Amino acid sequence: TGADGANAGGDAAGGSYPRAETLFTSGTQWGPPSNWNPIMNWTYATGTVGLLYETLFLYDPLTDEYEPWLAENGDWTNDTTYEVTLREGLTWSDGKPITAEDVVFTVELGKMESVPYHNLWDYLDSAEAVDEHTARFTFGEPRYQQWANWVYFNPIVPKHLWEGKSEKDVTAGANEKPVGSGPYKYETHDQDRQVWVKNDDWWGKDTLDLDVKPRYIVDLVNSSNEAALGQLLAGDIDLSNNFLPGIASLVKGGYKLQTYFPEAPFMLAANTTWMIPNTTKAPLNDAAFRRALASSVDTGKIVNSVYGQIVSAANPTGLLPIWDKYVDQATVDRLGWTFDTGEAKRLLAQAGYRDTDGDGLVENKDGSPLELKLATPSGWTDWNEAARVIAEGAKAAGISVTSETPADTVVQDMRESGEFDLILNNERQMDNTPWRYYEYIFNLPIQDQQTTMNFGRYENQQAWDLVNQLDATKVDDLEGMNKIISRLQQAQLTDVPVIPLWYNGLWSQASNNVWTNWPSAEGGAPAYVPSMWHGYLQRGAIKMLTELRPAEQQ
Amino acid sequence: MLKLEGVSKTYKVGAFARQDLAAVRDVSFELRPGEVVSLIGESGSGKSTIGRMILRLTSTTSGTITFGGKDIATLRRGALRDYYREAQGVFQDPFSTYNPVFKADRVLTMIRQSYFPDVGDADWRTRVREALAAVSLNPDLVLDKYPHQLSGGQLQRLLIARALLLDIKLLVADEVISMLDASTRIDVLNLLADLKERGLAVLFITHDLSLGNYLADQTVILRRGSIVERGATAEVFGDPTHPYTRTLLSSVPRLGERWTDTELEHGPCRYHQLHPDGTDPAGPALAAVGDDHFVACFALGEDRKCGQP
Amino acid sequence: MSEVDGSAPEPAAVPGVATVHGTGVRREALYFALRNRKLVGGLAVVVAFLLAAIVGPWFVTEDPLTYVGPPAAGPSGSYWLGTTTFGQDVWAQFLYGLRATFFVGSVAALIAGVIGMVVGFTAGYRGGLVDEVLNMITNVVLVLPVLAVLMIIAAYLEVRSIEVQAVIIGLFSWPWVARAVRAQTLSLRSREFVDLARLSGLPVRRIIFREIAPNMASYLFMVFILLFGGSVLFAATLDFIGLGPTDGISLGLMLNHAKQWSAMNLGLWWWFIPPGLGITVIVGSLYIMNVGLDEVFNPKLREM
Amino acid sequence: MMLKVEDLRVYYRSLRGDVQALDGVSFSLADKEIMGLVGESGCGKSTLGKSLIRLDGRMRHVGGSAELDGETLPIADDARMNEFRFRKVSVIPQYAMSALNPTRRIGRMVRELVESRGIRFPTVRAELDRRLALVGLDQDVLERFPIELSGGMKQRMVMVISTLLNPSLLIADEVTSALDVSTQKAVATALAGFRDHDLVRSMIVITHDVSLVYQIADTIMVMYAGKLAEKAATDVIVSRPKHPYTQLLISALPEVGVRYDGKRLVGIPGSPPSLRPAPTGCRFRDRCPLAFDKCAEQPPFVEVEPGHSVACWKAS
Amino acid sequence: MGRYFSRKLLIYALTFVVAVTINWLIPRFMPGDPVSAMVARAGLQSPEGVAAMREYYTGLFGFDVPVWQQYLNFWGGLLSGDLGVSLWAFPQPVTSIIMAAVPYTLGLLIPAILLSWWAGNKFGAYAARKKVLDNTVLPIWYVLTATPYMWLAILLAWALGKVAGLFPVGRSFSASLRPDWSWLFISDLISHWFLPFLSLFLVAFGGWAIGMRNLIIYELEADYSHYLGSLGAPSRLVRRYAFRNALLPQVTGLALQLGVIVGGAVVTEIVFDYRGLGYLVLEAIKASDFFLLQGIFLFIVIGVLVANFIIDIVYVLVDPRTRAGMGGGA
Ligand SMILES: Nc1ncnc2c1ncn2[C@@H]1O[C@H](COP(=O)(O)OP(=O)(O)OP(=O)(O)O)[C@@H](O)[C@H]1O
Ligand SMILES: Nc1ncnc2c1ncn2[C@@H]1O[C@H](COP(=O)(O)OP(=O)(O)OP(=O)(O)O)[C@@H](O)[C@H]1O
Ligand SMILES: [Mg+2]
Ligand SMILES: [Mg+2]
Repeated sequence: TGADGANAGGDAAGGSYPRAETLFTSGTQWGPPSNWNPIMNWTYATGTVGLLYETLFLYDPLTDEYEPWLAENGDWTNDTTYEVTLREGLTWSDGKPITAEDVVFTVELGKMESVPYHNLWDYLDSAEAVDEHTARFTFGEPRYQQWANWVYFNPIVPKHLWEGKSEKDVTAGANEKPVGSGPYKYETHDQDRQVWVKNDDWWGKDTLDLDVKPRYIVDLVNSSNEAALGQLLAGDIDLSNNFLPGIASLVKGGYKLQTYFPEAPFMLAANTTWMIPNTTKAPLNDAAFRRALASSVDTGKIVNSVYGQIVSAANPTGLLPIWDKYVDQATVDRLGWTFDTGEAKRLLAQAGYRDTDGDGLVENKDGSPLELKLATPSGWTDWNEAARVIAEGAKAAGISVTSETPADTVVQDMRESGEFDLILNNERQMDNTPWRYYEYIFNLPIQDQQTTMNFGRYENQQAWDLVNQLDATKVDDLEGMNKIISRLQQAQLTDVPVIPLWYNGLWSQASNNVWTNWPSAEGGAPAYVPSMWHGYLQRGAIKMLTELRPAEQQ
Repeated sequence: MLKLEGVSKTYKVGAFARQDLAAVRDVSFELRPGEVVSLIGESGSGKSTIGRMILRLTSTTSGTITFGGKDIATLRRGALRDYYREAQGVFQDPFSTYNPVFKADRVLTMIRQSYFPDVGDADWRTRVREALAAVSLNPDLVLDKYPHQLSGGQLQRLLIARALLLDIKLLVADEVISMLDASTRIDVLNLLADLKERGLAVLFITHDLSLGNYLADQTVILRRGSIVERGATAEVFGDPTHPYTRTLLSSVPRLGERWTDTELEHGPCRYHQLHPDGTDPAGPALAAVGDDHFVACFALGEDRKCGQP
Repeated sequence: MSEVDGSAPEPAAVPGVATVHGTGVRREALYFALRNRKLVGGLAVVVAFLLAAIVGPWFVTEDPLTYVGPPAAGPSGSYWLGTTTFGQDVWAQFLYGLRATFFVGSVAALIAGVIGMVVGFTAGYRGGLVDEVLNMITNVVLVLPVLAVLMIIAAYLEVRSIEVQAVIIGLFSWPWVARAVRAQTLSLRSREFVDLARLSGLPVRRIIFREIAPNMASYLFMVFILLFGGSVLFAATLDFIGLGPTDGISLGLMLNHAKQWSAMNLGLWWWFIPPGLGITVIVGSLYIMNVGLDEVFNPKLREM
Repeated sequence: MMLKVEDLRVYYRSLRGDVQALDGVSFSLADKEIMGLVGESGCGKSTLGKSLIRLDGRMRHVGGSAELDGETLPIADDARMNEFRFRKVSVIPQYAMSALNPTRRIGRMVRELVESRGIRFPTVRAELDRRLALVGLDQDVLERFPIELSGGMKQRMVMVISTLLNPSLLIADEVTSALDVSTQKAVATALAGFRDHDLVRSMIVITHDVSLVYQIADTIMVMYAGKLAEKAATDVIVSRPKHPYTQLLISALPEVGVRYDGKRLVGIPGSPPSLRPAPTGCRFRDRCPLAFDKCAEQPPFVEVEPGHSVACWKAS
Repeated sequence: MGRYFSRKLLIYALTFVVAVTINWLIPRFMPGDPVSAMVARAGLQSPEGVAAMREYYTGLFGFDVPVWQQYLNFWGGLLSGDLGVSLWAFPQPVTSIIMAAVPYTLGLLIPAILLSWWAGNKFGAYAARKKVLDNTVLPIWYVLTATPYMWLAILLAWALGKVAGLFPVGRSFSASLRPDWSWLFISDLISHWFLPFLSLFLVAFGGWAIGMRNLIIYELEADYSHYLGSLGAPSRLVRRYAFRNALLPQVTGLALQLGVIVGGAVVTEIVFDYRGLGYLVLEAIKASDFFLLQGIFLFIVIGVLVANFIIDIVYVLVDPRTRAGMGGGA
């Protein structure tokens, strides 16, 4: 486009990346790339895991299948022993071979308390390298679901380079000049970008017969979604994983843009947005009240007006569409709810909440004023707007809810310390198992600071036991899982510890200007998750890169 | 009644760098009831500063000013108000003495608010009429008017009337006539003379010697903050002793007498003629050269010759 | 003396400032004011906006944030300024926003004006040590980059209402007022009518407010206008970077929303042009009014 | 005859009609004459001075002419008048204290001024130094900024600048009124010295101080309310004034040695009339002790004796 | 003179101390605790892990010593150029992040300030000459100064960038370029720089032009102008003097306006996604990165103070009146 005449010359002129061989992405990195440490899985530079460091397996949520990656296969040799065999001919980018020692070393890093997967060692007894290609893990108390998650989520790091690192370096070090095993190597970075260059010696080329197409991947740091939209429209970005409001109208415009679905909801569902009531506070400690609140939310309005139809309303269970097979429809029909202000009013009245002062809003049972606050982080515009709609709906049903937008860190504090009435949260992504989902909802025991789960401080020992039971169920035992999950759904639908609202999209909009053959739901197109977000490359997105094709030159 | 003893004033000047400027140095004189003292000197010699110090509009740096035996520097709030009941001032520029936003007779109202809150309307009106009559102003012409609607002379007289309302004993008149036309001037001067007859003490500040002479019993000649000569008006004018006084006198433009006619004589000043060896630094600041006539010689103690001001 | 009626030009103490002289001048000022195109035009625009801000909201929806129309519709008969991506009525938001803008502008200007005047009068009239100290404080606040400070304060506050915003803007915009008022007071303080007031035994407060201040009335009025304009711009800036009120709507917030929801990329010009234009026209008219006033009060600038 | 002013009328535009500040003024000024122009405040002295060199924005030339050395001064035409300014007619303004550009060194300002009139500075440099010495200023004032000079020094500096090109006519407007007596004397003497040294041919000295102008002027012209009242040689005005206004004015001046208890002086009662518009007839009529019916008619300004003109029915 | 500068220096020093203290207070008074924020991000599940992380970050941010010592340490760090680590770009030091952004901000600000000042004064003086010109351009200038920076920026971005496609909008240089000193890169830099520069320039330009126009009118009415006029000096000279004298208050005005323009730069950068300090400000606020915010704030304060000080000195050097004033006397 005319706006970018400067880099029109795609030939390898001095300082520019050849446009036809470069993939520009955006939407993952919100600050400058600052570390390449795969252990710091919340801040590493986009692509550190997936492009550079690799996992033993890939897990494709769209097909619900594991694909061996570094591993050739992995098996439970008995109920408590797991053995993984690595492929032949794996090498680190410095030429050293990848061995079972590296795998064992990586797992043993978890013994450090501040490594995120430290809790692995709660149920793992030992890890040992049986031979160069085989590692064996012995579990005290097997948690099949968790382990299945671990093997595809966590990357293997090279022992020969990481051995001497202190705990600080492992959990907070920048790991500059990273050495990995993946299809890309670190090229350079700047405050506003991370550049990867193709690793021509990648083991996968021969072993998997796969080839990633872009020579360079430039991941751009964008401060705001609208900036990303501008660049996408200008053809400066090929893949934007930003939340771009209004994209629905642009997909049909002449911008050669594409989303996973050509029609609403356009995006795959990546996670569920819940409204979390603080179950330790009246009246939110009353399940009937929570249920009334749930019925008061006009999710349709949120989906259609706030999001312009790029999301879809959540099933009352909150289970993502990929988990449809776990939904117990009978239970949902019996216990579920839909938006119905009248029903909400009825539920309130039934539960004994009455409007005693005639302002149209109900009071607490003891007659004290009932005023709830719904906190969403300031600047999270879609949530702020959704919160406003929620408050509107609640008010219509007679519940006073006001939306407030403190700073992100404040919301964090609030939810960790439990000093809130209502918040929105979506911290569980599409995953290999709904166990992760229910762990989030029912996790016990309640701590003073709830850092990652069960922010609503909902206590239901029975449900938590079920969750643990689920964890200990083999991943291929669908029936066994379903039995437990059905009971969990029942618990969730009766007690409403969280109120699922809508499925946040796996925001992804691709431009066909330079690269084509993007993942899509349409027949013939590759069906992979189209996202560079943390954790998604190992969910199959890496294969998207092997399917890309350069656009026809005009 | 009013007594200045060794009064000095040092200003800090310069917007940023602080420098001392001695505007008044060691000035002493006295003012008795019914007496007019004229304070004469060139521009910047500290005349106004002295007047302002007497009225407590400016503080003194050293020395004391006593009024009726009381050191005025010690006066606070109520006492200060009482002082102003007896001592008042009128300033050079009648136009800037009135707040242009308000009517001119507001200066009278302010007096009433401060000093006569209890006086009834009718009573007050008669008092105002009396005071205006005393300065021969027609109340109908001056009351309820804005300052710019009145002439300088009217305004100046209104200010004097204001002072009269208070039944004052001391009036500091700082260049009250220099902004006025020749014809109006004389009316104001005559008015001051009448007040003096009524027993009022007036400190008459001017740089015009002929005007000082017209009115004053005593004359104080000031130069660069210090008194160079003082005494009974007749003596000072009749027998100017200090060369500076003589220069001043000779510079006064007089009708019927050209400047060139008076030639400045050289040689030692009269003070030095009388006290040829009067270089005694411990001696009094001003030496008597007549009954009621004192002089300071500025060449004293410096390697400057007399007669060269 | 002939009747002068202020025709002889008075040297102004500070450029841009003239003092008023009596009713004659007041009458004359009114005469010029009514004939000054800048003043009358500016005033007309400001008053029109003010009226729109006051009565406008009665004629539109009760809550300008509700979704009333089709999303992202251009200006039309039913939605004069079109709708936002959510289907909110931009015209309604504009009217409510105007209200907030006038509110923030006047409250902040009032606060800054009062602080600036108190500090300026005190420093100028008292002089000496008081002056030194106040001057020091003024200078310190003056060289602090206000936006940076306001950003920090705004970020610090959890609940930000329009009222709070107005107050914090007011609390940081006064130093130049203090300086200017001080300079004026210094020049007026040496005027003899102040001495006369002292000789009349008036207390300091009365001297400042009854003698000195009235002489600066026209100047203070202009200060207020400038403060108002500055505060509106400031508020818009804070709103724009997301440090504005956390509820309600203002013109700055409209711009903020328009930007956050990519109005520019989506081509929704009716969303981001009106609020900015509103601010510009109001503030611009105020400034033009200010020149007009300056010309009215200052004979040197008058067009004959 | 060096300056001849004929029926000059200059009005100020104002909201409520014109101020007839100069209303039919005719007089002449001889070669080498220093004329003192006196009168009450607001009688139009400055207006007369200004109208001979530069009308300000509000002044309107209504009628009349001025002729200098036989050449008509285009006083109503600002552009054409420029040629005469400084070279032929020059002025020492009332505001000499602030007449110098505060941010230029004086010497540089003078150079730029002179060069802007198309004269090479070196050609006047020597003359400049000579004149500085004449008024008692050091040469190094040229290196100073105006703020570094005292009022009297500035006054004299302006005097030097204004007369640098030897103008035929110099108008000095209230050059001494802000000064104290001793400085007044120095400045006034310097002024007379300029004429004596032939640096200016003739001069109009505007002041309200009759005794000062008596010291240096050859003739005195008295104005009253925008009209001429009397003009005569200095001594004549002081000792034998014919116009009742002049008489009252002179008699109201206190002299050194006169005391109120000895000889009580009296002022002129009343105040001058408004000039918007000016009253008909003799303008002094209301305050005049000699006024009679005829005074309802404006008396002409006529020569009653050689070199002595008066505008009063009683005098002619 | 020396006295003047020592007083000035005292004021600047005092301001600096106040600013630094406010600055130090930020992370201590702002809601949300940086340590918790970091820990929460790590998503640790085990309580021991959380405790270990907590301890680590508390030490890292220097919160493990008494408050007074934290304050002193802060000064120590400040004087040695150590402003701590950024949370937003953990674990990069704040100083290096700021230093990477500074060239862009200065590159915008310095030309915008100086050029607008110069051009505004020239045009203002020019317009003051002609009634017609004056009456037509003056309202335009007023509208310009009354324009909120960000709105003008949005308009320009939309009209010239988006609709007309003349200039790129967003970032400091094209994403596809590797920074080097090639012509390609520099021209790209300039094309990205132009619109933000223009919007800053225009708003400031209006203000200066108005100021100059008003001052010139006053100066032309000053006594010295009339005096020159009555000596027949051509209006060229009179105007030159008036211009020069009117420029002096404009120098002081520059000092007063500096803060406002810096504020304008912040929002302009945000609109254009220009990677200077303003952009960082927004990021730091959004990410509640107190340390970065602190650093930027300090940087701005120091910048403004230094600029003010320079202006103070320049002013004294160019205006003889202040110099005479400092020497005492009148
Ligand atoms: N407020 C002040 N601050 C600093 N210096 C002052 C102040 N007031 C007066 N001065 C200085 O003190 C000296 C004496 O001033 P003062 O006004 O008393 O003189 P004056 O004799 O009244 O002069 P004039 O005849 O001009 O009124 C002058 O040099 C003046 O500059
Ligand atoms: N700019 C003006 N606009 C309107 N009227 C003016 C203006 N300047 C002067 N006048 C009026 O013109 C008349 C003559 O003024 P002029 O300045 O000539 O008097 P003057 O004799 O010089 O007085 P002074 O001794 O006070 O300087 C006065 O009545 C005055 O009010
Ligand atoms: Mg004085
Ligand atoms: Mg005059």
